[in-house]
Amino acid sequence: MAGALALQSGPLPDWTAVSPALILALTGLLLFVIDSIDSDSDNTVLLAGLSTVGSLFAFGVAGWFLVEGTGQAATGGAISLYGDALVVDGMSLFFTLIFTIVAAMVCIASLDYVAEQRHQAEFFSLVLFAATGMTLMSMSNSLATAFISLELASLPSYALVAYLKDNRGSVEAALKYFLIGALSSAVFAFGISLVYAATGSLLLSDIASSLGDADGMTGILGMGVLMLLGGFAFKTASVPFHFWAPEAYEGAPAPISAFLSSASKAAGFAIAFRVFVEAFPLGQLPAGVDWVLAFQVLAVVTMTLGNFAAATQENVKRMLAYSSIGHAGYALIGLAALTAGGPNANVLGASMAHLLVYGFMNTGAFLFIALVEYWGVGTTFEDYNGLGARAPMACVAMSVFMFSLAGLPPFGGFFSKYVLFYSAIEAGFWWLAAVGAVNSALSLFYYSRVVKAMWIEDAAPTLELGSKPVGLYTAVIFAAVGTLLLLPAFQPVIETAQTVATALF
Amino acid sequence: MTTKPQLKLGSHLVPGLAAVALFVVMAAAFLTASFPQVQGFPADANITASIGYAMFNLDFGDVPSESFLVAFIVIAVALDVALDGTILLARRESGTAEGGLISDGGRRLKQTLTGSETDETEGEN
Amino acid sequence: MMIEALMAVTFAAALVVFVAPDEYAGRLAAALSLLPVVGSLLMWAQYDASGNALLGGDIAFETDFVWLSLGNLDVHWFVGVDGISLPLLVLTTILTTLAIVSAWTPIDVRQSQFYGLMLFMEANLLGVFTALDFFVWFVFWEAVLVPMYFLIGIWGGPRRKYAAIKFFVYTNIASLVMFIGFIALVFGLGDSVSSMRLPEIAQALRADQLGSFAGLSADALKLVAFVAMFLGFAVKVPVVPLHTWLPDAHVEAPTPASVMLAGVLLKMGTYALLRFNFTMMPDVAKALVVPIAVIAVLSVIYGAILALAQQDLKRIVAYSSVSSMGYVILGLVAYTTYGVGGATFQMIAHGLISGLMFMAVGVIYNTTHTRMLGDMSGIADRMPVTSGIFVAGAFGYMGLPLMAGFAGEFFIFQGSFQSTVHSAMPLFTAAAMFGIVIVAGYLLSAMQRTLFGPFRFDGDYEVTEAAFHDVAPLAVLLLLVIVLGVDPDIFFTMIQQAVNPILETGGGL
Amino acid sequence: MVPPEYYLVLSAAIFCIGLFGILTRRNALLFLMSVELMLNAANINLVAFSYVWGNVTGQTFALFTMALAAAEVAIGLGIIMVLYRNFGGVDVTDATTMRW
Amino acid sequence: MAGIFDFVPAIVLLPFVSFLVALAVGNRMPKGGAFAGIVATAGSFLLSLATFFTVSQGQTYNQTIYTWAQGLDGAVTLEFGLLIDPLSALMLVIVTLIALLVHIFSLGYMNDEGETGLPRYYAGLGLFTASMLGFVVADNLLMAFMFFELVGLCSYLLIGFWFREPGPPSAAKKAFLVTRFGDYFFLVGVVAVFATFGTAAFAGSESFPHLAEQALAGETSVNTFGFAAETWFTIVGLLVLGGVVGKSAQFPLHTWLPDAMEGPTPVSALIHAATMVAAGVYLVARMYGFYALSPTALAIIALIGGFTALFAATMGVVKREIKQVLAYSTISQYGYMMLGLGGGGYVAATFHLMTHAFFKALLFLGAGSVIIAMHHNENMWDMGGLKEKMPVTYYTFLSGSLALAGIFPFAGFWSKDEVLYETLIHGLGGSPILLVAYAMGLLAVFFTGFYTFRMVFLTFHGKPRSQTARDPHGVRWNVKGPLAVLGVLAATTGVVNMVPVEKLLGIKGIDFLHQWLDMSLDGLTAHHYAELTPYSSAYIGGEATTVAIGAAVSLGLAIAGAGLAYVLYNVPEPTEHTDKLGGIKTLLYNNYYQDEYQVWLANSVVRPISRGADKFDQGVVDGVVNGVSSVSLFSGSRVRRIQTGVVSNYAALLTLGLTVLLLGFGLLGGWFQ
Repeated sequence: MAGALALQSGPLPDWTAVSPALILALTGLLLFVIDSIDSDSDNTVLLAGLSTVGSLFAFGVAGWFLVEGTGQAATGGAISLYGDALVVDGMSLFFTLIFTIVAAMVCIASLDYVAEQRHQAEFFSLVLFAATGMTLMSMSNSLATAFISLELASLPSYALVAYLKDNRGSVEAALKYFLIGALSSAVFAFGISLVYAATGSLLLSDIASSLGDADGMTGILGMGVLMLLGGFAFKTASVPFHFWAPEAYEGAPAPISAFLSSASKAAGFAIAFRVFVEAFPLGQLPAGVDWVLAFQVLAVVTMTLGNFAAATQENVKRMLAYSSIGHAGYALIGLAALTAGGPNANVLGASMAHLLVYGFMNTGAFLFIALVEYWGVGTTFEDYNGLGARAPMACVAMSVFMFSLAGLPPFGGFFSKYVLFYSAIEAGFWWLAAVGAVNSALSLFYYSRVVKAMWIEDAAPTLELGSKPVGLYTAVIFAAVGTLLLLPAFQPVIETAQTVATALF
Repeated sequence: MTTKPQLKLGSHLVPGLAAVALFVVMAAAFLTASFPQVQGFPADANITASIGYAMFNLDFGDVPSESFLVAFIVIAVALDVALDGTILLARRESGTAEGGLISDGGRRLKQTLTGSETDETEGEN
Repeated sequence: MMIEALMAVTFAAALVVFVAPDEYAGRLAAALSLLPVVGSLLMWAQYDASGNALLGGDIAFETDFVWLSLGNLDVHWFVGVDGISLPLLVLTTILTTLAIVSAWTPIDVRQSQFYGLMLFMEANLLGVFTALDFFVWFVFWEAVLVPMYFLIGIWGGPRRKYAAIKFFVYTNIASLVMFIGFIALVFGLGDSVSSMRLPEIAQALRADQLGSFAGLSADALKLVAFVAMFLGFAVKVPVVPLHTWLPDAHVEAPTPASVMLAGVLLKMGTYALLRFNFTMMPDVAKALVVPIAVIAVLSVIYGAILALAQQDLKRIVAYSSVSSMGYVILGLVAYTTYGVGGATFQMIAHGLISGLMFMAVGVIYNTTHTRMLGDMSGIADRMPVTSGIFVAGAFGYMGLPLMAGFAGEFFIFQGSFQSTVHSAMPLFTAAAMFGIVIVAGYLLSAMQRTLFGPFRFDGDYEVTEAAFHDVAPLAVLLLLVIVLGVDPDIFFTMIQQAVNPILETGGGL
Repeated sequence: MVPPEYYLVLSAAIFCIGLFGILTRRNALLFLMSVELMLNAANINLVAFSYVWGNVTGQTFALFTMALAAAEVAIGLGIIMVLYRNFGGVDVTDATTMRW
Repeated sequence: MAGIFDFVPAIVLLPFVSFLVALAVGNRMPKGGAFAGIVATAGSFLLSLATFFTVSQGQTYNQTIYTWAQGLDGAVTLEFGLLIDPLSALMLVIVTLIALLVHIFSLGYMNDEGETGLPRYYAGLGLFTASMLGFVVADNLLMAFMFFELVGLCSYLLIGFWFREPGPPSAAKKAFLVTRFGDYFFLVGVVAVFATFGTAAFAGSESFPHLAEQALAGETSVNTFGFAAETWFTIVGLLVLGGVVGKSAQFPLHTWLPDAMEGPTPVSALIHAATMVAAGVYLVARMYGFYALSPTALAIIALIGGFTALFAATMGVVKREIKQVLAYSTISQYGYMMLGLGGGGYVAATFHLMTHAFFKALLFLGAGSVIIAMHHNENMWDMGGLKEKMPVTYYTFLSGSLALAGIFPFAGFWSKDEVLYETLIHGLGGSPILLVAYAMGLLAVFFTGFYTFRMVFLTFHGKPRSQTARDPHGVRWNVKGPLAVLGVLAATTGVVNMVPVEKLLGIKGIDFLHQWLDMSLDGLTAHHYAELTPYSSAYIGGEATTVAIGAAVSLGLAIAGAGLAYVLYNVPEPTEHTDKLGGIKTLLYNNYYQDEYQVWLANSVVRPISRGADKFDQGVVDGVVNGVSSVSLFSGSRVRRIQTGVVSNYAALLTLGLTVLLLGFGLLGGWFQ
């Protein structure tokens, strides 16, 4: 206890390292309070502004920490807190950046989206609590914390998906999301119990150190590991735990889809990275617990299924949902291409960098959908016909997202995907990269359909757009600029990602 | 012909076979495992107290445990959130619109958002 | 910094035109596009380097600094030109300006977007031909596709959407295959290269520093990479049987886009083949000479036979492009000064001539709104100047001496006939040369049916001579074709200087 | 103490019974209950192996699992309620407007 | 003597300038640019004459004047140069003279007839003349090829001059296409020459004929692509010959020439009689040193020549249009030249080339005059009795006809006789193939005499058979002038090479052409060629006897043919006697169905192949492409069916997936042991 509260070398006490999470949680509570005082508050600007500011503040603090070297090798390594239950290191800060910036974009975009809805304060507070949960996930250093923070991230998400209570799509989405989520969390919990059974510990480091004693219980351990993997697969929407994703993303309010498909997915990866790398380090594993192979299988199946299913969708939002599954497959390469003694930090860092870029481009894409929903245009490709002529700015942004998601060069998505495949090849898994590349090629087809619809097809004569909502526009343009800037500015991103990943090994 | 009690089987049970299969796999793994020496608890240990101490990251318990302080706080928040979310969902609005609305790409939302004042109130009815 | 300035000016011009009002966009774009023309001509005038940029020769207008470090491989911003890329640069700038002028008449909606995209494409094309770092090159290479996709998709013909997406996906998949092949090579080189700079990679490959990778021995890796890259580039060229996107794209594309597509974009494929496959891995190329030569001959003959069957003027020219680019492949695989140099020269020549032909077809189409052979005849009666230039261009396409096409083709024939890479090269050459007969067959038939004979036109449009600004680009192109045909040394000397180091044998015949 | 594998098999059985329920029943509430069953299967392991390993980590965590189960049920009930309002029932297979 | 040879380029450039002038400002010039052309060709003619006289002083000129493509690092350099030797000097004079006359004649034929598009016409003539002259002075094979092709272009433009009618464009296309087919082989030959010798120069110690000679003698080695040197040289020679066969309208690529009569008649005179078609023969003469090395090539040339001579002459017998007769006679006469070249009669062939240029130009222009008179009706059966109405035309035409038929002492007699004579003696000297060719050539003489005079009698004699023939349109000085000049030449040019007279009467030194052609550069002289050819001579009872017999036989046959024509057609009301030939006439009239089979090849073989290829391309090649995308999309649409929308199914699949995963890894990891 005393140690936990002692000052680190810096001027701030150790516990301040979790301040991004604290800021998010406090903002959420503040909104809670506002809700309690005025339960029907519809001062959207205040609510959205507050939550955006809170997210950005957390983003700023996390960024500052990252730059200053908090929890990184430069200032004495990872900061463990509260009996090692939490750990703040470069990776958690890096992921916090993703969660908070996505949260900020979602909040500012929701300014317009929920403007006429009830219970706005709850909406925003739930978003912030979910973000808090994600941040904690990235900091979890024990399976207990991991499980609980995962639930903290999930529970508000279920409610948020169902936010449009009298919209059948929203409700159906929430139902499926929740049911699969509950099932997955049960599997996850069972996995934890099995790991505990095999190692007698929930702390990641302790699990790692007692792996050697688990000789006779390889089966139990392996089963536990695979079930943990199942829990994470649910969060990252990876096969076979992905079934909720298409419906949840399609049915949910678009900003929430953006939030779930970008931030929540990244959170799943954050916790997966840490748990597998820390608790089940390669080289110390007993034979028969080959989780890398499992991730390879999952990565290949996930990206293939996601891309193939996306290719034939008629509904843009659903297409994006499947593409999101496909991207989960790419990101899984970060775990699938690990080897004992290989260039693991590069692989993992590449995956992290991809998730960051993905955070921008995918959030942007879903927020564009939100914009279109706001206009009431419809959701199919045909409905998008001729949008480019009516809303050129937003459509340019959307084109940027699409091409970037497809991995075309002038955008951030190209670099991140390239570096990801590159590092996979570097690690010797050229075939993973090849599968990824083939899928990328296929993905170009359906992404370009959106672009085609917007720019090339002629608009229906009745197509009319309403006003240009400030919040949504701000968020979309911001995401587009981010996607673009991540091309020239990719160097610091990948450098940071790979440096912080190094600390894990 | 004698009548026997019959198990009502139907196609709806088929998916359950997956669960059965899973059980077989699990049992096969569990039954072939070998286990370490059971350590057990000291006879005089106060388990409940130990659990309590563990929750607050206090090192006073008879039986060692990992710290659950963070988990404790986080679960508090989580319960809060669950409550909040449930209330959000369960609260019956003053008369929900008749019939459900299909996911329509926001057409309805548009009406809600861009409609006039009267439309707006009606939309909530 | 000349190249950066050139690209920056072009990008800036694109942006300016994007926001210009539609009614001035065409004029403005043409005026602004003169800047890169002047710039590239200035570069040509000042050019005093020699040798191949990839093989240790001088690099003119060079810039090189680290952009990104990835693992052990740095990405450099590395641009420069040599005797191979400079002519293509000049071709690009000139053709873009002319294509923009030729767009004044047919493009009547969303002009500012159209011209903006044209300039944006030009900027990226400049990047393709100047980039000497693989990564930078690839970025530009892919970026070229995007504006072309829109140009076809928005301003194209009735089936433009199908054509655009086919073009886009087909060529992108090809890029991907090529990309994988190249990256595999880079990995195979391992520590012997420290960056993605093409000269470094080319020299390491030629110095036999390739190691094994992904379970493939160095030789096998080289072969696989060569084939992958060849296929990738072959789609762009295109060679039979990977050509089917081209007729669709051409037929649907608006005239100026066709001009750029045939004139410059196809050359990206052969340029890349030369730069990558044939410069970096001459041993594999020579080992694969028979299949490559067969493909080349097949492209020439098969493409020409297909052109013979077409009823649409633009399709005829499109297929004849397939045919003409087959010569280039044949020249490349010959590994003689005249073969490879001629192939490079032919890129320029065909760029100009096919541009001319597409423009001429476009001018007729602007007036008649049809391109079908059966829909008209005796157009020369009403459009004498256009028809005259059309005839001249067609003869240029047929390889009439003292026009650029003959120079390119003859160089290639000569180079490949005496090539020693395989004893059957003379036979392949002779077979490919038969293309000059078929090309005459379909172009003459097409002209006979459309331009000559009694005037007949069933459409509702009045057929009159085209406006001056429609004909002017044709005339300029024709002039360039003749100038290059009379004095090929304008480019051929610098091309040879750049090409000879590739040949290892020190030139030879 | 009974051998640990007995607990394991028991928990596996409960887990699979819960799963069986999920797979075969269409009522959302039964679905929820089945999930509870599965979570409790985990708790059996945790408590049992807490004793095996001689620490209370498992036992403590089991408490948290229960709490979380409660939170999950709370949210779940909320969702089932809106499901009922929108689809007029609690059959999970009714809500199939989105697919493929 | 920095003098005249420096002006040789001007011979070529002057007509080229006239092309540019006519094209650019022809519309604003009187007579549509005709004067520019006349002035230019006159200038060229004068310069050619000056050159001719300079050459006659024993000077020759072989100089590179322009580097077209500079080869670096040992690569061959491609250049343009001038080779002025007696052969080319002679040819320059012929071409410029005829070009000049045709320009003048055109004033009457085109301007006076009120044609439109005259600037285009004169531009075409100018470019044509320039191209032909460039070809003539070329010092290497590549340059020759390039101008050869330009000549082809001009023939296309000029034949298709009346593009508003359906016929001329089609004929123009055919002309270009058929000659292109020949040129394909020529181009392969050019490339092969470069690849073999590293040079394509005609003259000098580094020229390819010289190198070939040395290679055969074993004095140097060249790349013969794995063949024996002689075989390879034969192959190369035959490849180049492809171009010759095409341009000189030899069997089987002769079909374009009769069609080409669709062009204006002066163009026919210029292109098809005197110059362009002569290009092929000239080319063989130009590189005769190379052909002479290959007996096979020579034999093939002779056979082609002899066969074409006979073959075309038979077709000329039945034609109705005056220009058609002339067209077939042209083909036939070029057959003689080929026969001469193949038979070792280099001088004889050149001689015939020259005389034919004059008399055939004369005949075409005469026919043009008739056509003007007949208001552009070309059918001889509508003519008759024009002798009285247009005496100048008649007598000059008669002069040309006598020359064509080879009647003593007109020019054609001398040259044709020498061709046949050379072939005969070389055939007797141990080359039986030549005797076959000779026999065909000899037989053709009879047909020539017949069709020539059939034409003359039908056109000019008898009674007018139509209204226009009774009241023909008059022609002016610009038509008569050229006719007169050519009429004189056709009658008299034989004197330049009266070998039979020399042989029979023993007068030495009147074989001027032999002497002239011997004045050339080393290795290009007639003597040298004679040494190179594989032939030896044998005689029937002595040289003089052979000369006499040969001359007598051919003259006799010619007169017999002419006589038959006289009997049959020199009547007031001639009837078509060739109808008695029945099926043979049909065959002849349809040109032995040569056109048909070529059209059949184009329409029934090539077209269906191309259509089939197109179907294949659309269906199979593109089908595969589209198929791949369809299959991908189809599998995509299948894959997404997993997502049934029913959450229970999801749970089941999830469980199944997990179970499979566990089972698989359990088996792999040995959990169950």
